[in-house]
Amino acid sequence: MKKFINRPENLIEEMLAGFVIANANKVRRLETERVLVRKDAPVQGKVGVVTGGGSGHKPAFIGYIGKGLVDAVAVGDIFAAPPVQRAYEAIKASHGGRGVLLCFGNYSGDVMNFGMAQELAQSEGIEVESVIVNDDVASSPRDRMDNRRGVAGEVILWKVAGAMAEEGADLQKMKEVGERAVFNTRSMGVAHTPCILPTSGKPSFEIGPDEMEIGVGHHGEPGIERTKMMSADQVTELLTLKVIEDLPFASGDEVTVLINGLGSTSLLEMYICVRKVAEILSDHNIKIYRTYIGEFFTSLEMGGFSVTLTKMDDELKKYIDAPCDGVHFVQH
Amino acid sequence: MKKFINRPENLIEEMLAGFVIANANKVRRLETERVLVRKDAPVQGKVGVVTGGGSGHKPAFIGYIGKGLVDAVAVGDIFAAPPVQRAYEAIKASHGGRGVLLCFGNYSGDVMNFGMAQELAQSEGIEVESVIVNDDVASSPRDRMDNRRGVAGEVILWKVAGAMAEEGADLQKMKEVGERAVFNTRSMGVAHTPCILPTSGKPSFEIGPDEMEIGVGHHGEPGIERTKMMSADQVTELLTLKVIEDLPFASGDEVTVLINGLGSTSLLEMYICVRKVAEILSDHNIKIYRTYIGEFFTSLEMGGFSVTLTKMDDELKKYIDAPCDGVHFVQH
Amino acid sequence: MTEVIVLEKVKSALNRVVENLEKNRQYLNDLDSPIGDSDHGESVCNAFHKVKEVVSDSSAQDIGTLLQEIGRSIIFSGGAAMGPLYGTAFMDAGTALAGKKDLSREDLVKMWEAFAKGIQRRGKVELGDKTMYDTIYPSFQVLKQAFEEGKPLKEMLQAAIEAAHQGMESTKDLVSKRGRSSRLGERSRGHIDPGAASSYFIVEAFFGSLMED
Amino acid sequence: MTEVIVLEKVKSALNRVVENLEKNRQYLNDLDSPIGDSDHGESVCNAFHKVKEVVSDSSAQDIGTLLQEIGRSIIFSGGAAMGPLYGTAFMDAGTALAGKKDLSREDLVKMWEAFAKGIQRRGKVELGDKTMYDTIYPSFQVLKQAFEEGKPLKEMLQAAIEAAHQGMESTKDLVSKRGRSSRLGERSRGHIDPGAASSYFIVEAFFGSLMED
Ligand SMILES: Nc1ncnc2c1ncn2[C@@H]1O[C@H](COP(=O)(O)OP(=O)(O)O)[C@@H](O)[C@H]1O
Ligand SMILES: Nc1ncnc2c1ncn2[C@@H]1O[C@H](COP(=O)(O)OP(=O)(O)O)[C@@H](O)[C@H]1O
Ligand SMILES: [Mg+2]
Ligand SMILES: [Mg+2]
Ligand SMILES: [Mg+2]
Ligand SMILES: [Mg+2]
Repeated sequence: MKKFINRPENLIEEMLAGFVIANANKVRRLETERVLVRKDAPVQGKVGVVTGGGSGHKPAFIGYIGKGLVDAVAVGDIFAAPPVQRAYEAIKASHGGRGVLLCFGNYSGDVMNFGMAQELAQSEGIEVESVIVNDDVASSPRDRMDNRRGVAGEVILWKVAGAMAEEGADLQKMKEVGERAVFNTRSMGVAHTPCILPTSGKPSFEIGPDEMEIGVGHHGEPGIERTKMMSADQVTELLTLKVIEDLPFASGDEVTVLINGLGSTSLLEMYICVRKVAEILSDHNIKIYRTYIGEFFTSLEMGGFSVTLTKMDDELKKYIDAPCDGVHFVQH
Repeated sequence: MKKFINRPENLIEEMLAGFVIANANKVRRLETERVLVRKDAPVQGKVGVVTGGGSGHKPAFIGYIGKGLVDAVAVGDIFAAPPVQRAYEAIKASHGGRGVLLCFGNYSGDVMNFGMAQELAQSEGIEVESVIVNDDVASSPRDRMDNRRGVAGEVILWKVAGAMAEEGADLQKMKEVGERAVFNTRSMGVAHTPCILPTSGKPSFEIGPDEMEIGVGHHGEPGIERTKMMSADQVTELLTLKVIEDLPFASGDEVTVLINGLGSTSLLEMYICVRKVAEILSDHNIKIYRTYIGEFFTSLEMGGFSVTLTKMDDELKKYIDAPCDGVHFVQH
Repeated sequence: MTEVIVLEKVKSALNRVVENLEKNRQYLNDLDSPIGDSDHGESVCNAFHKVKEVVSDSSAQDIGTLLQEIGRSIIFSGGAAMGPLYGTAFMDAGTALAGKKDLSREDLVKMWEAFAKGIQRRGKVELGDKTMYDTIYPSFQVLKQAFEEGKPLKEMLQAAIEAAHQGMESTKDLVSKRGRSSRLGERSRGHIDPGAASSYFIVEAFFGSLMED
Repeated sequence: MTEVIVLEKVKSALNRVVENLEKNRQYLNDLDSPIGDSDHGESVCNAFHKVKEVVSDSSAQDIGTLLQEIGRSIIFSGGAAMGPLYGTAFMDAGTALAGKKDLSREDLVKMWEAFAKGIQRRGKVELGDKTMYDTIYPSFQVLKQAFEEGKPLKEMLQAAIEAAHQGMESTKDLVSKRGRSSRLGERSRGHIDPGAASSYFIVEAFFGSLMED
């Protein structure tokens, strides 16, 4: 296994130690639990925004801690949802008197752990709501949307919820707009190379030298179909059309485009692909409002990328455009 | 070759098309040449900052276009310095009446092409100076520093020069401080996995399944030594000590640390490594002023990273701290 | 063999569970690769590693309290999907045995019923969903049946282990309805569910240990 | 074979150069891999692809002007290290032949001297530095010597091609002093320099074509 690590069992702790040192101006770690928070958390008079999940998705989740984004992150082991206690401490640490919004992906581990933490915090009188992200159109048919995985669309929710909280919105309003942001967001990914699990040294999935997995999850979960490698334009068209027809996005819509690298796919390739996304959107008379492109939610060093579209409205535009100052996500 | 591209010969043009679409709020392309500029270039009354080089290093070079950073980039083919005409057009397009500073890496191709472009522009009455980056300590001994490669340290120069230009500094002052920033900056990298050249489908270098190359250049040039894979702490110590002893950085110094991923090394690994960098610096009584960590200057999807240290002084601190709004480098 | 199980016996059975999972760590990761995210072995082993500590540090005087402590440990610091599931199962099993210093054959059935129902309630899962429940629930049914037929403890346990094994094997042909693999539809068929496998290793070691004289 | 080279002959020789480089594109990339950045074949082929266009579009009436146009094309739109080097070489060769509508044996020597000196002046390079100059300069020396010895054109060209080949081969044992490979020290030994190789393919095709009747 070609990785720069020390002992696998110390992986997360060493990574967090480095993270806190490198970003001491923006984050701190709770003393009692593996929870990272905004340096000035809890910010009084603001709704707290909490997220978390398994590790291995950097810059997600902890790279989104910061002003206008996330207040606290419960950090799990590699690809393992954080346990209840940790999620609960994240809630407490971000509660500045106006409640807490949990924003996380739709995985049974996260749903159960965050769900139990939410109940616990509520039983102590903290107002807590959840918005669960399920943007991966490849992970279930449209009529079973509640079973879909959350993928890069989580970034859109953090951006919107973080901006709303910063502006002083209340919890119920944040839940409402957050859920709309999620509903308006659809994604689909592709991968041709697995990541290597640092704990076991094994690949997250097996794949042939000329194959790719369409609709892959960002833990390497199988998607819809195993195919031969295609050209950038072919793959992009396949993903983009599936995403468009899902909401469906329609003529006259304005969208935010997020092209997310899964780990080792170069920005050069992603720019080739975003060119095709733009072409297809233009053919559908869908207007691009804003484009994000880069590594926002990876699967260690997996090779592949995903396409996310969010249908914008005036409210969402305002929050997408708001400045933010996260560790790995900064916007003027 | 597992890459999302179309025809290799259209690679750069398609990538640039995507880049301009995705970042239309910040950049535009010159009509006549393969040069990308800040949308509002030339900014009158400000020194122009120009860079460029071969493609395949994204976010470098074009990702650094923006306020407080670079005004124009001459875009070369994969790993090939841009030709004279292109460099010359970049100079002209960024000249807002107060001259132009060329900031590029120390490679004979870049030196010759930018050098001839500089002469050409000067012959037309434009004031042009160059600062050439040679931060890679592995690429020549200390007494042949003028033969060293420029690597991730270029980012530091762009940040400093860009901030100075924005502030209204004059060309001579920018050259002086820029050269100091370069002199104060030392880097060294390591790689365990080559990138695949999209033109030929071949790896940039051959390497065994348990080997790594110490001191690698960011086009896959051999470094100092081929060794067996080491632990994160061992590699980091090796790189950091070589960098420290080169300037040398000394007790009481304050440094900016830049940990640069070369393409497919995960942020998780880099955070493990930065933890060790901090430990070593602390042992040497060297204080960390600021840390940058991420992919700043890649070699397509090469696996590896580099450590860069810049010795700070009050002036450099001011310019490192200044806000900037580049395409892929934003700071509040 | 006596027909009554004492606290110490439960403790050593729990330690055997931890060892058995540890032994199968990589196998569980591997099962979780084609239809999941390759972490199941890591997650159960990390959580049950702490179980070992609870067992050795616990001052619990009765089996119910001990199992509750274990459940709390897994819930609060286990993580992943398996954390809330196994945690709730142990917690509910402990609650069903409140105050018990030793277990009769009947207590054992009660315990395992609560364990199975804990998974069901936390996971909102049914038989045939291709989860750990497909291992646990049949093992409870068989345990109960053997008890009702008046079988001795050893035979009850042996039958439950066999049922758990069959239950685990049964997941291979199922299409998943719960958890991460539920998104794969037909593609989930042909693979044993990792949770069903870890559950089998739990049953195998726990009941196997209780069987020993 | 006539001892005078006309414009059309130069044009077809230049086209042959382009073809020869094209044929060796991947080989040149491969040579540039162990001691460079793997792009040399791409860079020379892209630049010389445009040379072909210049040759076919040029309205130049003399060889000097044609070579200057080619030099300008390579300098201004070639890029990489090879662009300024080959560009300057062609430019200087053209300048040395200003106004010439055909080339005598002596003109050929002048042309090649200017070509070699163009590389030297642009690259600040010396013999033995392990660069293209190690191919070009010996080929010039031998060409000149053959001229001074009164050898016929064909023999001059043949000798120059052989010298270029030897020059290219000589770079294998050298330690690089210029360009990207100069950072490798002893590790640069054992590999033919990619620029020395592309220069050989230029000489081979250019002089080889001029030799044909
Ligand atoms: N809702 C559920 N009910 C019962 N068991 C479930 C449920 N969701 C998941 N599981 C079980 O959990 C196992 C996966 O556990 P684990 O790998 O820890 O979680 P994750 O899928 O979050 O990585 C599955 O194999 C399945 O047996
Ligand atoms: N200063 C120099 N003088 C002469 N030749 C040089 C010089 N620098 C580089 N070269 C030649 O250029 C070749 C490399 O060309 P190329 O691959 O286009 O450039 P780069 O190294 O920028 O990728 C080398 O093999 C060498 O022959
Ligand atoms: Mg998991
Ligand atoms: Mg090059
Ligand atoms: Mg799992
Ligand atoms: Mg080269």
